[in-house]
Amino acid sequence: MSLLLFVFDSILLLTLLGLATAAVLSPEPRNAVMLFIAFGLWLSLVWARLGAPDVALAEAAIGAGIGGALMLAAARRSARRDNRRDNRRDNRRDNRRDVSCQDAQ
Amino acid sequence: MNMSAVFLGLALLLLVTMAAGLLRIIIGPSPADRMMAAQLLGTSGIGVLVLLSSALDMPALIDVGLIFALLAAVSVTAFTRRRIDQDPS
Amino acid sequence: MTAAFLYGAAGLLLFALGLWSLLVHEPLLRKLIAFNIMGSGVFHLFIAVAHRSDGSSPDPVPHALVLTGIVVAVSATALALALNSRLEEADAKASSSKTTPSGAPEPNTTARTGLPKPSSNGANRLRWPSR
Amino acid sequence: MNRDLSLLIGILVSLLALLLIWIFYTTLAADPGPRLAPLALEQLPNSGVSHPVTAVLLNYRAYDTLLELAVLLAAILGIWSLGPAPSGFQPAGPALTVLANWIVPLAIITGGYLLWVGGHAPGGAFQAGALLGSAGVILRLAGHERAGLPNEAAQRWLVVAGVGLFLLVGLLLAVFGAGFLTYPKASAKWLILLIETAATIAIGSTLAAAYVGGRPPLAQSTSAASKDLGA
Repeated sequence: MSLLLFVFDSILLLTLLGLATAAVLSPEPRNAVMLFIAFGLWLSLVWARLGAPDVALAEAAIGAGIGGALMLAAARRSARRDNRRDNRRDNRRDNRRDVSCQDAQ
Repeated sequence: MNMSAVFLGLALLLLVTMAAGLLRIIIGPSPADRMMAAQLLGTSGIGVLVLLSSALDMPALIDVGLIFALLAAVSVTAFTRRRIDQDPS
Repeated sequence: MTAAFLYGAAGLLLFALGLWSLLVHEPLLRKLIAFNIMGSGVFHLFIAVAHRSDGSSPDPVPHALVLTGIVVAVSATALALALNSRLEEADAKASSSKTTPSGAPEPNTTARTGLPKPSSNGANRLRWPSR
Repeated sequence: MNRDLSLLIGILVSLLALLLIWIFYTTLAADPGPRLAPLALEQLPNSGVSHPVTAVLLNYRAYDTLLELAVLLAAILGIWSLGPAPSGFQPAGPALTVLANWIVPLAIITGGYLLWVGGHAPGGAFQAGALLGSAGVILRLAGHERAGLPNEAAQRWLVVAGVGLFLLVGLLLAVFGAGFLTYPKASAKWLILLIETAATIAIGSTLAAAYVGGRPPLAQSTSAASKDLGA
């Protein structure tokens, strides 16, 4: 039983730390937020394992509900803005290239 | 061999499969892949919670699973919805 | 003892990871995720200290503190995201008045002068890198 | 941020983590001092509830919970002061409408269950409030512009309900009873339930309003008129 619990603990904690690292290192906003939502799920498993069902309930209600939705909205906004900005920058670069071509001619 | 050890072993098995599903969230090429993987993990998470509630003798963990089941749709809805002034893309 | 140490040490590692990301990464959303992970590390430590491996019921005081902490953290996150979206709006307004219609050869020098400098400066720092 | 600097910060932070883990290890290995847990469990029969975490939250450390509700109020006031809410979502299709019609009542019932069960088992105002807030999120995602909340004036009352009732009970007890938030033993259960109900409503509406992300949008018919007035 105690060995089983130890294996359970170590797998839970290793994946938790791996998830947190991936969430922190992910440069794309939406991916980072989805990793963060999964991190919240893992966290409530940890609270359940440590005998804190109150905290697990709160984490489940907040992590799966309102927290994830808030962050997803923000991530989508920033992804859209990045797209717009990239388009704009591409346009600008094209213009500049046109100008330099004209200069060369 | 008592029952709670069996339940704990089953929870461990589910946790290992969840860890495998985690790979899809981390490498999954498109955001939709990641979202689906997160939903799948939520479902297995409910299983782990129910098994843990028997193994550790904490009936309240079933309530946690209930809340997960209830709110599973929220994040996937938030993922797909568009605002009024926003073109569907 | 072992379980409490394992989970507490993992909480401290989470705290350090969040702190590092908070200091290193510039976009506000990433900073917020890092901040939340940092907070989770602290909660981890609290719950691990409350845990008893001998099967007796855990200490309720840290549980109550973590419970309030979780709700406060999500409300602070909501406030920060609302502030961020206002900043982005102001930024978008500024940059839309800054960019000249496509085809103008030098958009940078022509229109920037009329703009209040600090706002565009501050807004730039909150952008997500496009890479 | 350049690479060397972030590496340097990484090294410093990992040194900090090692130091903290070492301190944690020595603290755990040392003889544990007196804890609050035995005291909390011993006083449980006098607290009016039989679940220790709820007793800590609403009886022993009621100040914490009161101030925590005040923090939530401050956060929503900050969000509202930033201006009107962004536009709502497109009207829901049939599948999402049915989903919302099922999930929202279920979430409200589950919230009521968690609130009631909090007296003797895990659950309570925070969990129930978070669940109600999530129900508001679903409503907003399904196209309801104000996330199921009433108009602005009523929302202000809902948001201050938790702190207001808490303070009112505390002050009444200070004047007529044993002291600020010191419940008499006979009525402790009902006073705690009353405060928890108000706190649940306040937390739920605050979280839903925080998801809306700005001052509540006016009802459709009046918004055009008020825009005219503003102009």
